[in-house]
Amino acid sequence: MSGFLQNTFNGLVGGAFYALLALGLAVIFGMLRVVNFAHGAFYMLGAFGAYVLLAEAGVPFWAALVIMPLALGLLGMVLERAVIHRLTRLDPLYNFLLTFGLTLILQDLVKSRYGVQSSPYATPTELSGTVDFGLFDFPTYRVFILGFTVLLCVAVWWVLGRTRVGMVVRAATERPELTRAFGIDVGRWVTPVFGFGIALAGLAGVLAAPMRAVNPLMGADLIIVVFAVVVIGGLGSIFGSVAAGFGIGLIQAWGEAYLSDFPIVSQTVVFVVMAAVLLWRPAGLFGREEAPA
Amino acid sequence: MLRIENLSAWYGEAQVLREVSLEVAAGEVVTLVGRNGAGKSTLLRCVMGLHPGQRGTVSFADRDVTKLPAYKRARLGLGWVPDDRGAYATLTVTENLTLPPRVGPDPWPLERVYEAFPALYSRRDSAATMLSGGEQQMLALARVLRMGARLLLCDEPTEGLSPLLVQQVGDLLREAKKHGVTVLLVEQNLHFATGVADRHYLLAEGRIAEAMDNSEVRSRERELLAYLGI
Amino acid sequence: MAGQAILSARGLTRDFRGFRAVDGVDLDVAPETVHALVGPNGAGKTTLFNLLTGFLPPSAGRIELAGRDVTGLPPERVARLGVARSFQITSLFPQLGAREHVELALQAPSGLGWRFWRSAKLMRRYRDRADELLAMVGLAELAEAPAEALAYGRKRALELAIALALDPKVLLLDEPTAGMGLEDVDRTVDLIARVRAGRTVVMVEHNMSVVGRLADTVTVLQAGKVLVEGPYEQVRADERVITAYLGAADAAH
Amino acid sequence: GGGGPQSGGDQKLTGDKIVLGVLNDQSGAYSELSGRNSVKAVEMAIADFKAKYGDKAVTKNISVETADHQNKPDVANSKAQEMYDRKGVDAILDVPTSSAALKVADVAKEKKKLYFNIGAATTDLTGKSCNKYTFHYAYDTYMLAHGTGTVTTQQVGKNWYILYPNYAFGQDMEKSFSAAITAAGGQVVGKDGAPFPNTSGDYSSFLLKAPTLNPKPQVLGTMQAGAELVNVVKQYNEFKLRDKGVGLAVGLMFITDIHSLTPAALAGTTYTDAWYWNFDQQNREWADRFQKETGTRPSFAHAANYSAAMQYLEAVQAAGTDDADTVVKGLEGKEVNDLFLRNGKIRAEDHRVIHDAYLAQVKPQAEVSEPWDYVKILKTIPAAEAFRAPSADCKM
Amino acid sequence: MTSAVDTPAEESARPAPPSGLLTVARAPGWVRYALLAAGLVVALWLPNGLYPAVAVDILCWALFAVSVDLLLGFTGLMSFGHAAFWGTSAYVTGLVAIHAGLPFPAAVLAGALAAALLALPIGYLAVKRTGIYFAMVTLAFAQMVYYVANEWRSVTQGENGLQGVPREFFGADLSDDYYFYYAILPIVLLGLLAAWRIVHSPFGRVLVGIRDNPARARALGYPVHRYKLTAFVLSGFLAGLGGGLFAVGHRFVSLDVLHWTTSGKAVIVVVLGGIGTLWGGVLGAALVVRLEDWLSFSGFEAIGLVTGGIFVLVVLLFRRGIWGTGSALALRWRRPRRRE
Ligand SMILES: Nc1ncnc2c1ncn2[C@@H]1O[C@H](COP(=O)(O)OP(=O)(O)OP(=O)(O)O)[C@@H](O)[C@H]1O
Ligand SMILES: Nc1ncnc2c1ncn2[C@@H]1O[C@H](COP(=O)(O)OP(=O)(O)OP(=O)(O)O)[C@@H](O)[C@H]1O
Ligand SMILES: [Mg+2]
Ligand SMILES: [Mg+2]
Repeated sequence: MSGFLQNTFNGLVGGAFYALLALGLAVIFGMLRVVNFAHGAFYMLGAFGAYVLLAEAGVPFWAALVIMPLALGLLGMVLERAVIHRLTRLDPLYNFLLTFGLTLILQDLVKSRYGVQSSPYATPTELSGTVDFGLFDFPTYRVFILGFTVLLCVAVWWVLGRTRVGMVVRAATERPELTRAFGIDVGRWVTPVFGFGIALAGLAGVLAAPMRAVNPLMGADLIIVVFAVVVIGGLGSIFGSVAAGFGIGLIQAWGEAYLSDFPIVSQTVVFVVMAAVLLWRPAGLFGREEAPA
Repeated sequence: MLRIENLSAWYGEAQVLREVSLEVAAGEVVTLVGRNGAGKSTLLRCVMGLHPGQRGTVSFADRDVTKLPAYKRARLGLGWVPDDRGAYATLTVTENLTLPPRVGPDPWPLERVYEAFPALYSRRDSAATMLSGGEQQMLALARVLRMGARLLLCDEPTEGLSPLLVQQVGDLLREAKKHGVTVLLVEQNLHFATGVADRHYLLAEGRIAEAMDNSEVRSRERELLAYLGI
Repeated sequence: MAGQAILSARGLTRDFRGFRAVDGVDLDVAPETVHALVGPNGAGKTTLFNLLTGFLPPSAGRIELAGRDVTGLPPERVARLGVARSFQITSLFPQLGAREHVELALQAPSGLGWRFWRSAKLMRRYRDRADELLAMVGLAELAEAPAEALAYGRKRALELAIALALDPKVLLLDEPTAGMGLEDVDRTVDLIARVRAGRTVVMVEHNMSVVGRLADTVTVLQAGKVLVEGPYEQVRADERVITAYLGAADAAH
Repeated sequence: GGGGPQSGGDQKLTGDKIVLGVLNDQSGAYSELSGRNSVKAVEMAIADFKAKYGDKAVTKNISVETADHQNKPDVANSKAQEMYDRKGVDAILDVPTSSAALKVADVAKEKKKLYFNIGAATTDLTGKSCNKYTFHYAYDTYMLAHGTGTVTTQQVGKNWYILYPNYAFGQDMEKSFSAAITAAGGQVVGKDGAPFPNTSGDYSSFLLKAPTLNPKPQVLGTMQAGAELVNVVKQYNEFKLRDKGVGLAVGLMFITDIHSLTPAALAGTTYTDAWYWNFDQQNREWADRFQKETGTRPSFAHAANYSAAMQYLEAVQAAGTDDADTVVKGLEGKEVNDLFLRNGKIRAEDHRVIHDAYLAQVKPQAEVSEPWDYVKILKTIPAAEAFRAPSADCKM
Repeated sequence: MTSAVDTPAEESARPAPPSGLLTVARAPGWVRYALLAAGLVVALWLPNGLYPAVAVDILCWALFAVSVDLLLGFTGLMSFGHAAFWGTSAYVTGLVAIHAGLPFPAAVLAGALAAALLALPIGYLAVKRTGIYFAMVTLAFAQMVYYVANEWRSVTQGENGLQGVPREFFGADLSDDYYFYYAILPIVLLGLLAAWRIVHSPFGRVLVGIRDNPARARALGYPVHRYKLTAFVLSGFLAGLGGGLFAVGHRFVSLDVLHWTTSGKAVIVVVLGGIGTLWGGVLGAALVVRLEDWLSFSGFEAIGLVTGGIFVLVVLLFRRGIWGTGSALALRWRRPRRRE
């Protein structure tokens, strides 16, 4: 029993990363219709940034948790202004391709500066203990991740779904010209949202630094799983992405724990689920059938 | 209220407006008629500040707005009802209505909008592009009324509306006028136009060919219709 | 009449997330007639078209085409069975020329479209017929122009040519004259009057004069239900239709 | 060392020059273990060779060609062919990544040119894929498992839980480890193949399971490499397995991995090393030279590249020709001692180059006195023991 | 602008078609023949000017790129998982060649057929979506194929790769890449011809129609999903042809052929060459393969920086790609400027 609970807990923690990344993707897609291939690269930059801050300036984890998302958010905003924004009127595929190219560039930039070896990063001391849950104990850091992510997802969902901010940004993304004609300064809204999505990726990266290997390629394969996650949840659906993220995390953890003789299961389960969802509900579990592509 | 001087506009190398000058006084309803492709929609887009290739001056409420970006013009009280109705797929009907900020002295409260357009009320939580063609037309008009715009730029607001609704739109425009709203109306439907407007401009090949008042239009209806119908 | 109806619907219903756009509609279209569908905006006319042509699956109800159950068939199958439609909002292939549109339509029933190993020059066999159709709708000079360069009224005419190219038994036209200048409206009315021979036409139209000139039967929809059905003059005089749709001071523009 | 050219013919060298080719990963996961610094090491060997023989050298015209195979076997394939055919390369060195390594062995065989593999671990190079022109230097999965498995079982604990990445290398390592552990009187109480590649980067279900096994394992043997190893170790520490009495042994670790994880995270961990820069004075002197050239400390792959280049040049010098068959004959069965090869021998049967290996243990942070000095050597494993006996699969 | 009332589901918001389409077709006949002749001459000369192994790679990649363009340029579907077909064919070709000892063209054919077979279920699921969804779905399925090949070691040899794929051809000695190049050139030309034929067939016309307006095509009676699926399978076959030749060319197969970066590279090649131009893909293949070859000897470590950078530039500045830009310039040069 306690083993099952522990595995469940782990699944949720693993899922938290998917959820955070999927959330950022969903925010950007839902608001700007851009599928950001470079999301994994920004996740990597978040983790790497945390390392560089610590190693070269002695900035601790907590500060990095604030600084990196801000810095990356800013970078995201610059990017949006400089390039992404030029392509929003065209087929969304162009932005997909652009961010793909960007991924290669970002990976290589980090690689050529810091090499491919994983960089050291330790768990902050305040969180390095374990929490006793009676039946089992669990690393404090994982508990922190889970709580933090859930809170964040709820907050984002509320802001974008229930406040004027989300509405304006959706409008601005869908029809920038028209929206301008209604008295809204589009540039002022869209750019920060893109930055915000990137900041979420960076945040996930900082959170990952103490428990995952920090290296230039850490986001490369992950992002494809996250794509599958958002397709399952319904691209652009904030709630769907988050739910699918946690769900896939759980399934993978259970698969790993109870079907450990078949590693193929935990590797491909996300794609199998995706295929099933496509057959049964092409728009994703929580996507709207009418949602434009 | 609105003054346009020597306005020219291009799409790439093709010139569609040639030195157009016109004026709309406060509280007036003025229509712009012309064949398909005469440049009527382009003119409205120029006034709104949405057309990149333009020359000439546009002033609104005695203020030169030629250099202002579109969103600032809107904030001064310009309201646009685009020819494609401009419904947002990603926003619900209510969101479509509440999206623009209030800009004029007399913005309609939401309740009043829904009272005037009960069809919209019953669909208030649907995505706006799911509405029928006519419902989208109502939405576009309702939206600028809720903004409280002082000058409405209406691009064929009756296209695709049922006869009953056409009458209602006419009533709405007349009522807006009573409250001091100015309207520049693009219309194919002469019958409707003469019902609501004070004056008319005929746009042909990118120029103002004629300015007429209501009686003149009525007396020359056949001739005009034949002209407009190609 | 139900027995001979070429197109009929029984209890046709369609819900959108709890909103019922079409609500238990019974409809019988007699062969070789022009049947007009009118009604206030949002009454469900376009949705009904989408149901009849397979673009939307119905939530409930049954559709028969010449006695055959076609409920739930995908649009391409319905089209193959002889039902052609035009779209309320112009729907063309922006990069293809006008003639190419018609050729594609002419080719559709033949299965030639699957021949990926043959030359596209094969499609020349449709050229004469295509030019004929284009001439019919007044587009003879514009055969080469890409659709995106056509003016709005021309696009509507091309829509019509495409639908005719399918040589359908049943032709469904969604607001064929919307956005047309007066002369084009006349031309279109003439055209429909000409092509109706041997065909059944169902049309959605707000322009009552067009309805009056063409329709044998008029069905008035309101809030997804059939309000009144009958010949034009009778429907037009109906009290309920006047309050719901036409308005007191009938504007016969 | 051998003397000058045995027969004075000038045309004994093709084009009167020797070209060494370093084909390895210069941009990917292995670029730091070998990469461009391997090229530096080979250049150092050439310089040393020229210094040693001066005017007596077979030629002064010795150069290095290098290419990046990006860890892709297809790239390795074309680059290797191009090196042999167009760039006049006489011997290719390094080639990490097993699939690329095996592919290049094929090319060497076909082109009848020499190939010294250093970067790859697969025993197939000296097993079923062995050939006359291919030599396997440095290490292999057997060596890694044998040393660590035997000594750790004897000195740390008898009960093992093995976690391996489920692919050829990992499976190989698991088998070799299990064999070594059992032979040393230990017991494998559990083993699991983790997905490879493991995109989620999560190993917690395995790490949670370890302490609950019965009997409880005293050692967790992880066969993951590179970034995956880093993930395992980070999570090993997170779940506090050391505090729960489960020690850590690592199948394959490079000094750069320790640097990534910090000695603190790994203190006490045992693994087998092929060479250590701070082992003795000779190594240290060379490491200092290397650091001057490159700014960093050498990994064993760098030292092995140096050695392989040197041994090849010596063989050409001795033979007086770069004719591949002659050089191979000269190398086969040769016993050598140099910077890298201690008690080394180039086995004729399978072209395995055997040498002493070392059981290393990561020092506690407190004992780390200078950068990169992360381990102490617990035991030297004699060459004869360190490598497997020639395999019957190998038919030259 | 469009209302979902008329065109339900996502098809209403189809992406705008890529620009630059079919521009070359309007070039006069003699220009086209001259270009064709020039292309053939270059193809015949290539292994004399380039290292033959590189020339072989160019041929394989040309087929791969054209197969991707068939979908992207002419059906409006961007497959970001075409490595699945290229790679599957490579493995099947390799296995058939090793175990059945067939002449290599037969093995390649078997591989291409296997790829087409795999394209059937993947395509069936993928064509349910369009635009960016399609890209993500194909990407995910390709990744799944990758994992399966990775785990199925008894067949694929996993990480080590399938070694020793023979170049059997009735005993002829093709071990030299120079001769091998000429041996496969006819196959590649045949494949390219097939792609050209498909694009310029009645079927190709329907595809372009579907790309521009799927709802309209359905109303004409064209079963859109089945057309797309057919195009997908044909494209899978062509990709497989390239992949099979690639396997024989390198005489071995590794997991890299299935990796998503391979799919990405194929798209890069097409975009660089020019979407919807067909021959642009061939040009792009030649450039990218040559560039990579040069880079790996150049000592420049950041290959991704260069390829990524080129990619970003192309997407931002030359969306028509080399071929598209070239033909647009040529057309403009012929008719200088339209009068106002
Ligand atoms: N995006 C565009 N690119 C190029 N030409 C355009 C574009 N939009 C409009 N035009 C051309 O500009 C001219 C004026 O167009 P405009 O839309 O202003 O006409 P209109 O009077 O509103 O016509 P309608 O009655 O059909 O709405 C037309 O000839 C049209 O073909
Ligand atoms: N996909 C959809 N999702 C949700 N609601 C829809 C959808 N399609 C149509 N509706 C709703 O169904 C009702 C009927 O729409 P329909 O388009 O059939 O009207 P119509 O009679 O054609 O009107 P008009 O004359 O204005 O074109 C409208 O209220 C519309 O909002
Ligand atoms: Mg207009
Ligand atoms: Mg309608």
